[in-house]
Amino acid sequence: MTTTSSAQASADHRLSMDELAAVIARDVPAGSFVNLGIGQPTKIADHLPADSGVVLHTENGMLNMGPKAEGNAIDPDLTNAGKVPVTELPGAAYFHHADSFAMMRGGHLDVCVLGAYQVAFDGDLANWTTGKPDDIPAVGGAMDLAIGAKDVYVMMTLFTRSGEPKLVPRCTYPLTGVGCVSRVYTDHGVFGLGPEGVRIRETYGIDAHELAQRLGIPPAQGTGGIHQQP
Amino acid sequence: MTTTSSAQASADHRLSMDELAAVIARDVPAGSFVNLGIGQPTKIADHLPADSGVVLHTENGMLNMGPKAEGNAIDPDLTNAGKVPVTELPGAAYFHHADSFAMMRGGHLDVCVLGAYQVAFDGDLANWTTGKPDDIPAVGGAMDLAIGAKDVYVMMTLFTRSGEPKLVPRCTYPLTGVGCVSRVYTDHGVFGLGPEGVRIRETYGIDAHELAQRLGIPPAQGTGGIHQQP
Amino acid sequence: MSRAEIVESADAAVAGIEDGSTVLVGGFGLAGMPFDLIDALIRQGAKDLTIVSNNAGNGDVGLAALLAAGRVRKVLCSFPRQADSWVFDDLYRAGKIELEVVPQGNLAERMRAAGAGIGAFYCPTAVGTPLAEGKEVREIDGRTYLLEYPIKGDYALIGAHVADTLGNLVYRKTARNFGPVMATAATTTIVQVEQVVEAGKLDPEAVVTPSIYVDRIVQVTARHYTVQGAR
Amino acid sequence: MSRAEIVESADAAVAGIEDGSTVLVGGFGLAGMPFDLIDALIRQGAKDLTIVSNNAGNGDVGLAALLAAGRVRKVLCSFPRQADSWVFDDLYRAGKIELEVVPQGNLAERMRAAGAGIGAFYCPTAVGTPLAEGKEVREIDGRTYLLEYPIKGDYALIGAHVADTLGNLVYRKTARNFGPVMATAATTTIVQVEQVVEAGKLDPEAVVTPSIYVDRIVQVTARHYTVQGAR
Repeated sequence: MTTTSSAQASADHRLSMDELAAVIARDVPAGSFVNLGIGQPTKIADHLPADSGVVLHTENGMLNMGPKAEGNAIDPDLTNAGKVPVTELPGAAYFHHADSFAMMRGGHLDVCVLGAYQVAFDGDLANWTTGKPDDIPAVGGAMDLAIGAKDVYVMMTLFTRSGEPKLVPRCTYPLTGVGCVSRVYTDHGVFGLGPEGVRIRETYGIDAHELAQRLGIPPAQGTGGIHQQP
Repeated sequence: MTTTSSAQASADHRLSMDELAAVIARDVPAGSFVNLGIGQPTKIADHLPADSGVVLHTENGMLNMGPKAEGNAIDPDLTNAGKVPVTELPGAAYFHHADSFAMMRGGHLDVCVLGAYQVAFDGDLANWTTGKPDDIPAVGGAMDLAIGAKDVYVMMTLFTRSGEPKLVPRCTYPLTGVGCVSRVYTDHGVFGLGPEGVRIRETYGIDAHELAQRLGIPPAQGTGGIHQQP
Repeated sequence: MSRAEIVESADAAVAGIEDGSTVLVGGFGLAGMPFDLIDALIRQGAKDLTIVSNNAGNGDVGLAALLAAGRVRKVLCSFPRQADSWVFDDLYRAGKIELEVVPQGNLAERMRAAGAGIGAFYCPTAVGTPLAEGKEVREIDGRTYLLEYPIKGDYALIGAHVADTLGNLVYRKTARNFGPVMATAATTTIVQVEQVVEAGKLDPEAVVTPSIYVDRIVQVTARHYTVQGAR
Repeated sequence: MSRAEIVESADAAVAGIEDGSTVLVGGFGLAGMPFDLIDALIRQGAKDLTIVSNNAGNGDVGLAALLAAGRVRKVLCSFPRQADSWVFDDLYRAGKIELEVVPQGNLAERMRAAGAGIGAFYCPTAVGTPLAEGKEVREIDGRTYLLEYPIKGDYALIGAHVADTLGNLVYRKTARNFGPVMATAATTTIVQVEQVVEAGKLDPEAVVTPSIYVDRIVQVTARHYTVQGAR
């Protein structure tokens, strides 16, 4: 198994979350409607080109959300889904929660980027609870987002602190959505998920062969078997 | 069988539709939210006292509709459900069709007044089609209104031109709604409908005894048997 | 990508509508009807269309003109028969057009469901009536409901009052009617407006249709008609 | 009758709320939370309440204060656990409060269904997850859905920006969140606003909650807080 020709680029080092945010920002189609999940994915906004025309949605009821508010611009009535004060861009629109989630559930968003505990090779997503007995369950809009965009990307570190892969043959954490993730962006590489399985698109500081092996991606998936059927 | 004591008033003549509209206007609770059906029921608005505080709903997307527009006030973008140009009162609100019918279906209107071909003693309503083969079926909002107000009143002549009663033991025309009418206002009298059956509330130019007989209202319904159980 | 496109003409706006499409057409009677888009659709030539609209045309303009041009196979609407619906009436009586009558609120709610990703819903309207025939019935908490399915459009043609350059829309009075719902329920939403303004000129609190639902916008001079014989 | 009543104090606004009521409480975190109504409800003393709200309280104000006062038996919400949800966390870990977690969009849509007279609806959210347990599953057009039922409130306590004397409401920015939906879903809707204006002063095109949904209004000076530890 060698580096697949489907890998578009690579870096000689594992990416920081900021660098990864820039990679994702590059892949967000110009002019698309995008929801950036709470936490790391919000960083992506900082890397979108000024002329990208990307319109950000926040599920608490707004389109064309602007950057985080600072100083005097802080308005407690204007926050993102993480409850951080944000700003409004020209052409913004406000709507109530039922309308906001109708927009998501109806498949009108182009892209949504979420964090995750685990993603399975078949696109299953686990990102809402560890399922531990002392973990107070809290789902928020995670399940709505998981099924509510044309493309769901995940942004995460590829391995846990103890070195366990988070892109796995089958999720062991409770699921957020079934078969919903189409792409996984990690510090070690980018993966496309689809009916044919996992496809390594880029790698960072590791070669695709080693990466496939560490993750247990079947040879028929991570390699040439895929890009022969474009 | 004699005139029931539940009859609140009576007139010595059969009422005109305009007089009937005034009777209904008197019964519409002050401050209530009301939808007046296309045709005769729209006349009721002319008889509401200026200080009634009644707010009129039109199902094509407006609350606090004003009177019919005349002359320069005609705006093709502002019509009632009968597509007649109307006006807007201070405190009006516009909304789209899904919101307007959610308002109706959700039971938020206090009263709706509809015309009818037939009403059954148990409150069944027939007002949308004669069911004749050459009749192009057209329901509009009739079925939504029939099930969409806390109280559904019917305003109609009590008899057809050929003298057939329109308040009947059982509708022969296709139904608009089941058991939905609570009161029937006619040129010959006003009837309350409920689980106990028909109750004659007022008569106009005919006595209650004769009216009950012409309509075939069972004695246990039209008479004292009812008002003994308030 | 999905950003709304502002086009130069109504003809450009309706380009590519395929034969056999399901087209949601806004308006309640003639209020809010997208006359210029419909005229362009007649010129464009798409046929065998299924039209979803509250009425089936009034007088000889708008939807009535599309029907008269013989492009419509089927109409889903709540109220075809009106004092001035002679075009539809003749086609229907001649057996040249199919009709599915849907209660007005169900028409709106079924399109809302399509736009909101709801698979089906239990609705109390029409229970016990001829329009309940063939529908699944369920009792919930002592009340009877019918199961209603979404109505999705390939295209929506709607009229609005003002658009901004991003595609946000506001409407005018009761001409709002089905526009906002249809915009959510179609794959491609095409809007004619009286005015296009810069993004930032519309009050974000008063936007009725957010830009995400709008695909193509054309600015035209408004034409207004009233329904003949309305009562 | 059903015309909205403008009352003199938050205490008058919450009068009569019974023990055991289901109360819908607006706000997303602290944005849009009706602080004065909640404080009045604490003074009023109703207990054994079921609260439906997006969160389960932040810091020590608003809903958190109601929880701390021991008046809440159960919370239906999407996201109880936050950096500053210490009041709820302690009650929950001590077994002193029940929790039903509902995905945020389902919370909104189930209340919308209650307000819109929909008996139940098929929703794709949460399919295949632990939150699907016990729910009816149906495949429609190749997609899997869960059957979701309405959430109806006895009361809704919401915050809005301006009301007119008829009861029409407008909101401010993302403080709008659940207010408009909750107003439709409760038997009695109680609203605190920053300002009451004469009927006719609000733009009828920009009214978000029409007066029909509003029962009691009180004007109070707005208090604003931000969520601690938001990220």
